[in-house]
Amino acid sequence: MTTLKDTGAPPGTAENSAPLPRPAATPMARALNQALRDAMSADASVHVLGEDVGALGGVFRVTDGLAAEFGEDRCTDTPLAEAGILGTAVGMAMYGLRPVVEMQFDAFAYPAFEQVVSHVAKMRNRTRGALPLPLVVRMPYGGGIGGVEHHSDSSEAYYMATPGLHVVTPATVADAYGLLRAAIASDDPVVFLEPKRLYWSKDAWDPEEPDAVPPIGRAVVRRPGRDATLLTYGPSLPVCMAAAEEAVRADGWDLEVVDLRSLVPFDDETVCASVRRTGRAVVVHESSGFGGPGAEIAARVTERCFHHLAAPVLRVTGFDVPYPPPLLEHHHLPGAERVLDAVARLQWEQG
Amino acid sequence: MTTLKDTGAPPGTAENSAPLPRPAATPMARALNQALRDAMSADASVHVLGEDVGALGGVFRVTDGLAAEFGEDRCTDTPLAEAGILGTAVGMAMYGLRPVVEMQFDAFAYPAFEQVVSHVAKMRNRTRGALPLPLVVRMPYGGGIGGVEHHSDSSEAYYMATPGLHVVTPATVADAYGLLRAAIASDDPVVFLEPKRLYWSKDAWDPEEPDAVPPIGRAVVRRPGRDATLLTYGPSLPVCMAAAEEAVRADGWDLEVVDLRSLVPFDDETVCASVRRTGRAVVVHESSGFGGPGAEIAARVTERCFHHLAAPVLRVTGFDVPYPPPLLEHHHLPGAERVLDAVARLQWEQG
Amino acid sequence: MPGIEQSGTARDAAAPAAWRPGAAGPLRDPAPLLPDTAPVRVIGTPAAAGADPETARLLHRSLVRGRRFNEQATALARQGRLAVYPSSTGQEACQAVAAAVLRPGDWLFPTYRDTLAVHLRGVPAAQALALLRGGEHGGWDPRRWRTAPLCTPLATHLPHAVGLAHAARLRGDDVVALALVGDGGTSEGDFHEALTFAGVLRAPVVFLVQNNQFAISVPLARQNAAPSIAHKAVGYGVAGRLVDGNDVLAAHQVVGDAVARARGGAGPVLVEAVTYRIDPHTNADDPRRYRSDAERTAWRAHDPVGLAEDHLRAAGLLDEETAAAAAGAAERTAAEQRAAFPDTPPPGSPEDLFTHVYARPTAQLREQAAAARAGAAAAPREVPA
Amino acid sequence: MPGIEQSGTARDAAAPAAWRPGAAGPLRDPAPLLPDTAPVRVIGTPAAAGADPETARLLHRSLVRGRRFNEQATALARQGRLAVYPSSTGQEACQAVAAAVLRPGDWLFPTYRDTLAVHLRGVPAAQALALLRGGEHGGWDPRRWRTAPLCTPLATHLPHAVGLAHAARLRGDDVVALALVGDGGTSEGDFHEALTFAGVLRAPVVFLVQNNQFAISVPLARQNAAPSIAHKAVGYGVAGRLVDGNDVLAAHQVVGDAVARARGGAGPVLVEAVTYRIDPHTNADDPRRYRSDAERTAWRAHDPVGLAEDHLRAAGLLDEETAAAAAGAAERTAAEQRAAFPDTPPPGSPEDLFTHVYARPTAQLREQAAAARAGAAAAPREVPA
Ligand SMILES: Cc1ncc(C[n+]2csc(CCOP(=O)(O)OP(=O)(O)O)c2C)c(N)n1
Ligand SMILES: Cc1ncc(C[n+]2csc(CCOP(=O)(O)OP(=O)(O)O)c2C)c(N)n1
Ligand SMILES: [Mg+2]
Ligand SMILES: [Mg+2]
Repeated sequence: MTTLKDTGAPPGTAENSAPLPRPAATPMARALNQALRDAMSADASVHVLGEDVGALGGVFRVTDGLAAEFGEDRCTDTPLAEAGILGTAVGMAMYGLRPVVEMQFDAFAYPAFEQVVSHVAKMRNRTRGALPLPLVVRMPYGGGIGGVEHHSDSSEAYYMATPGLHVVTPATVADAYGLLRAAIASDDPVVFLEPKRLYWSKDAWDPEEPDAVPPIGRAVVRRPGRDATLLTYGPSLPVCMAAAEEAVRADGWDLEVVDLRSLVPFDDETVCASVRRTGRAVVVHESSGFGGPGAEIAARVTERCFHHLAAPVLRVTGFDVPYPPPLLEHHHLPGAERVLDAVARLQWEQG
Repeated sequence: MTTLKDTGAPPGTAENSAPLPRPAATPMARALNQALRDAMSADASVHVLGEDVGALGGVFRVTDGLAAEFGEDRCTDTPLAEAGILGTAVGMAMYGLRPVVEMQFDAFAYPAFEQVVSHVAKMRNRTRGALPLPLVVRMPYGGGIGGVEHHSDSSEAYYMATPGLHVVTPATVADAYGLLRAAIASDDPVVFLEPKRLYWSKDAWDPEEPDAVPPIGRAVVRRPGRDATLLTYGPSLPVCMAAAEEAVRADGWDLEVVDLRSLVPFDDETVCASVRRTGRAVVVHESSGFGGPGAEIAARVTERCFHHLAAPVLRVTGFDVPYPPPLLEHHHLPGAERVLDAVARLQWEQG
Repeated sequence: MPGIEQSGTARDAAAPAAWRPGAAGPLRDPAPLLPDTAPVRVIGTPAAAGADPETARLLHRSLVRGRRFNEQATALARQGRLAVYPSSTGQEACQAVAAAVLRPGDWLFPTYRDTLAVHLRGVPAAQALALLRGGEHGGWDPRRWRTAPLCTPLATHLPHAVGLAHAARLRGDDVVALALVGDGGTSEGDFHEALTFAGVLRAPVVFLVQNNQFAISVPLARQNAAPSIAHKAVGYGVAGRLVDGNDVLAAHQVVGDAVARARGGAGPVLVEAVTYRIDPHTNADDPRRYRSDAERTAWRAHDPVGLAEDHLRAAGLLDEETAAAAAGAAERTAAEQRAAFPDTPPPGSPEDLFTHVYARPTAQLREQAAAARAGAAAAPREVPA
Repeated sequence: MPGIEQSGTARDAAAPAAWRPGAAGPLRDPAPLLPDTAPVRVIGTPAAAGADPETARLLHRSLVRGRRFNEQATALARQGRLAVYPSSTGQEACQAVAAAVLRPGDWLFPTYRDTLAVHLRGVPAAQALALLRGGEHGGWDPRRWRTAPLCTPLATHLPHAVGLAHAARLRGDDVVALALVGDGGTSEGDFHEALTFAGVLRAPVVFLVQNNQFAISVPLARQNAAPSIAHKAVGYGVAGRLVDGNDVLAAHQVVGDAVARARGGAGPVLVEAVTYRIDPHTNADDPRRYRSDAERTAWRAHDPVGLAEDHLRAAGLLDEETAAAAAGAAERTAAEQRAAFPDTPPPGSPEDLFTHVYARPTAQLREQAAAARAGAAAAPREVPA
């Protein structure tokens, strides 16, 4: 709809009382929905399946309208059995379809763990390339939405530790669309982690002309800075951006913020370039710290940038506890304050 | 049987032509068996269950003879369903028993992953201590035994990343016995990882008077050294010991070898004391590197010992690939050569 | 422990006769394991005449209380005084029966939808609804109430029920476990594995499926293609029973018989209770997207509370006193709920995150708890050389 | 695509008539889904007279080849020329039938024990046994042979078969998927979920359970308590069939009918073939620990090869030429196996570890491949400032 962009009349005139022609503010869930719709339109082999993805449009409405538009064979409500869903999708992919599976919450993907580890991650390798599995497993993840037990897990560490998968997570509306399209187009299986608490966050974004985004495997500097690097992704990106603004104001620190976007493959180049430049780094994520994503990130950055570092790479993460109940989750989730506390510990006196 | 230890006659006399009274060389599998037997004798609430643990004695014979000795209610062959096995064990523990579950191979524990993550790890916390789960999940893990697909996984990273579990793995015969007894005695759930390729490795060990071993949560220095620390566990301990011997011989490096024994809880004290002393460290394990156990170990050692380090903590691990077929596994498994190559990269010129 | 011995024996005769080469013996007769061709009903049938008046009155009172409990909890969720409420409106008969058929020493294994059954079993509303308030994951001491925590991951509690029942029998205790599950939950692998174990161990466990026709938006016909969920039982050597789950007398009889059968050592039972979820899946759900008002209206006419009243009235048991007592109990329940969940929840302490992860917090958790108290990063400080 | 449309329709009529309040309609009749009370047999029964002579000859030849294949592979394992061999000796009739009933366009989903079926389907021995040799995880191009890789994690391939059959039908292709599974494997959750999906999707898939009485050491009576494994089918709205799996004519008929039924759109079938594993679980197993020689001897008398010979002899079809042709084919197979697995396996290249993990190796894997070539630590070097 280019009409929205240019009515031909000058802005502010009676003929054009609409606001300045700019993309509307679009929530992330809407962009994900558009990505599925566009992928299904573009390629008849793309099939969506999962619990409640049909008439209901998914509990987060990410598949809203797809069954109506493409029919129930293309967007299919399945029985309630996650290993069955993913295993069926594996069989569909073996036959040449491109299934996109929705897991209702990432904690409810655990019953499918064997399928993920023993088949999804290994089928291409097992068959020496003869049987690639171009499938996407979408999983809402993370907390901050007041969800009761099992509704706020962050399980990316499990998938990162499983060779053969790509693990991707958007933090912006443009990335939600662009990375999901890229995931569906990928000939490798992709675990696509959707930050639940950003589903209704909005960016200016035009569904008719979605911005091109860097491919899977690239990290992006969301805020350039000179003093230290915050390495983060998904739901913690806004936290880090806020922390960076606060850091300038309160302490005069100019923090660089890197959005990893793709945990596997990992963009060593962008990440290490930033850390070498700033000489200090903090990894921030919601997932528990011990054995979590930040462990790998801190370890590999240190391996590659050791003599550039003025201080150890620190981690600000969820604690090493089961995700707490809603009324306590604010204690658990890394906020800007905890990020800045870590930045303050980066041994500035020796810098 | 103290008779073996002291016949009263001087060694070498006719009355005592048996070899010097010393504990016989015992394979690790035998010590594990003894630990189960002794725990079952000591505590009637200890129950063993799993696939083929009865008449067969387990595919590795670790439960050999238990069904005959304690009856099929104490050592029970279950239907072939891992979530069912572990879930049943959870229910037994809820009633006050102390179940010891055998998973036939760690890769066949994946179907039980949801039970592990959503219940085993969380039940105590969920019930504010009212419903502890004193259960042990024994899992043979690791490669090097020529096993075909799915028989050589190293899945400790998944359990390490799951708060609420203890994760323990012996590397010596004495620890196999002592740590398993401790695991069964623990009021917390323990994932007990048994290094398959050490099942038939032998140490001098007396089943009648098993050595006391340090508790769960303590690491042990297996070889003191001054120049660098090798941090390892389970199947890689012998590799590191061999590397250390070779290092003295070939390069004159005196390497300290730390056997972690308990991945959760982690013994920061012992590990950091060693690394601060030597100033250099290499983590060695079979598990894939990316997102693997070594990531956490390297990250936390660096956080705590940064200014003592002359070089980044390096990792020598399995590659980031599905475990290879038997004829190729020697390429994958970290051997002494790769360990020494990493040691050589610890920036000695600057030390 | 006949079940255990049975399997012990079975090892020697490695396979039943029918499987032996050349053997002509028949299979175990499946007929006793198969459900009737229509759900068992009592109310409005000749069988109603035989119903015990006292039981009918008690069950009716539970239904009235239960309906009010659901309404009040839904209101609390709307007001934000509960984080969420998955209502069992329409399913009160199943909830009441689950509580009624158990002895104090038996165990109940509920799902997220079964707070009412938990409350009717005796657990105070403040505890029964604590998880749904959002302040904690549990709410009550499971051993004190012999009631497992609410289970959210579908069907994962079913093997727990089997294991607990098995353990109790090994100990020689007279304990039956009753596990609740939804129609959707029966598709999960854990359902299958639990039923398999129950059958082989002959554990004293009863599985009560509340078939409320939907798993969120997915109707039963999309969930499985079986003639009925109760037909699944035969595949495990378990008895399958089918009952009208809105007919509280029928449900009480069938589930009660099942519990008695399990208690008597005759093995597990799978009961399918046919019912309907009148309310949305939770207060956050929009059922207009997936079902018609007409369907809901039709089921409203087969309401468990209404049916019970029909019965009491027909039997001449619904006098004013009975009605007033039921209404009074219901209002006391609602008042208890309101009192338990005031507008402002008490502030939780960050300590709570760390205290019960392990028997004793690890050194790392003690460090993290200190950081949480200070609102600080948990990042450790390097110990100086 | 009748199945899909059926479920689409079902959404509108949200629940079958029997479930509606007040509805009196009967359930779907379970009888057609239930197996006979004894395994179907042909050889030695009047039905044998109707068997097609050519089919009987071909199946017999496959059995003789199959027996030899198992013996040779076991010998290769003993010699260390295979890493391991899970023999299907005693189960050759099931193996032969699985290969025989499929058209080239159909798909076979084998387990680790089904290399013989894979080979009889046409896959050269060198490829069929490659995984068990230990040089690779696969062996053949699954799309070329329409045969999935051998599956080791039990029952996990069953949903794959459902998904593939479903996909083929969505594409309008005439494809049936035949999935093999053991008696033990039917206890896994994935079995349940696959059957559930198959029933709801009405996918053209046949599940063939080779009930060989044991899951390693665990006898069937410890595995489940059902009257038969075939009785599980009714719980999924799937047809259950029970057949003597050592009677190659009976198995051919029952499995062939099942495939025809699935192909015709009448829905999935679960066939239980009753058989016996004569050899140890694998060459590394010690069956004396869990079963008696007497039992094995009894089953030896009901051997599939022997039974087929009985039939051919009785039907006057076992002339010298037939016997010689079968023996000759068997020896050619064994020779192919020996040639495929010489004493010294070709050295594998470390490259092999990295090439097929992803469509294109990541930067990290390229780095690691280089390290592996050099026998070096994969530890990265820091790029100087
Ligand atoms: C393993 C798992 N998968 C998915 C969910 C999400 N979920 C919660 S309730 C529900 C529907 C359950 O339906 P049913 O079993 O019929 O019970 P009902 O809600 O109707 O009482 C789903 C899909 C879950 N809780 N657990
Ligand atoms: C998920 C899983 N658990 C355990 C195993 C280990 N295991 C391999 S074969 C086997 C027995 C299988 O028995 P059955 O299904 O009857 O097949 P059979 O070997 O008799 O052909 C077991 C337990 C496995 N391969 N996969
Ligand atoms: Mg339901
Ligand atoms: Mg078997």
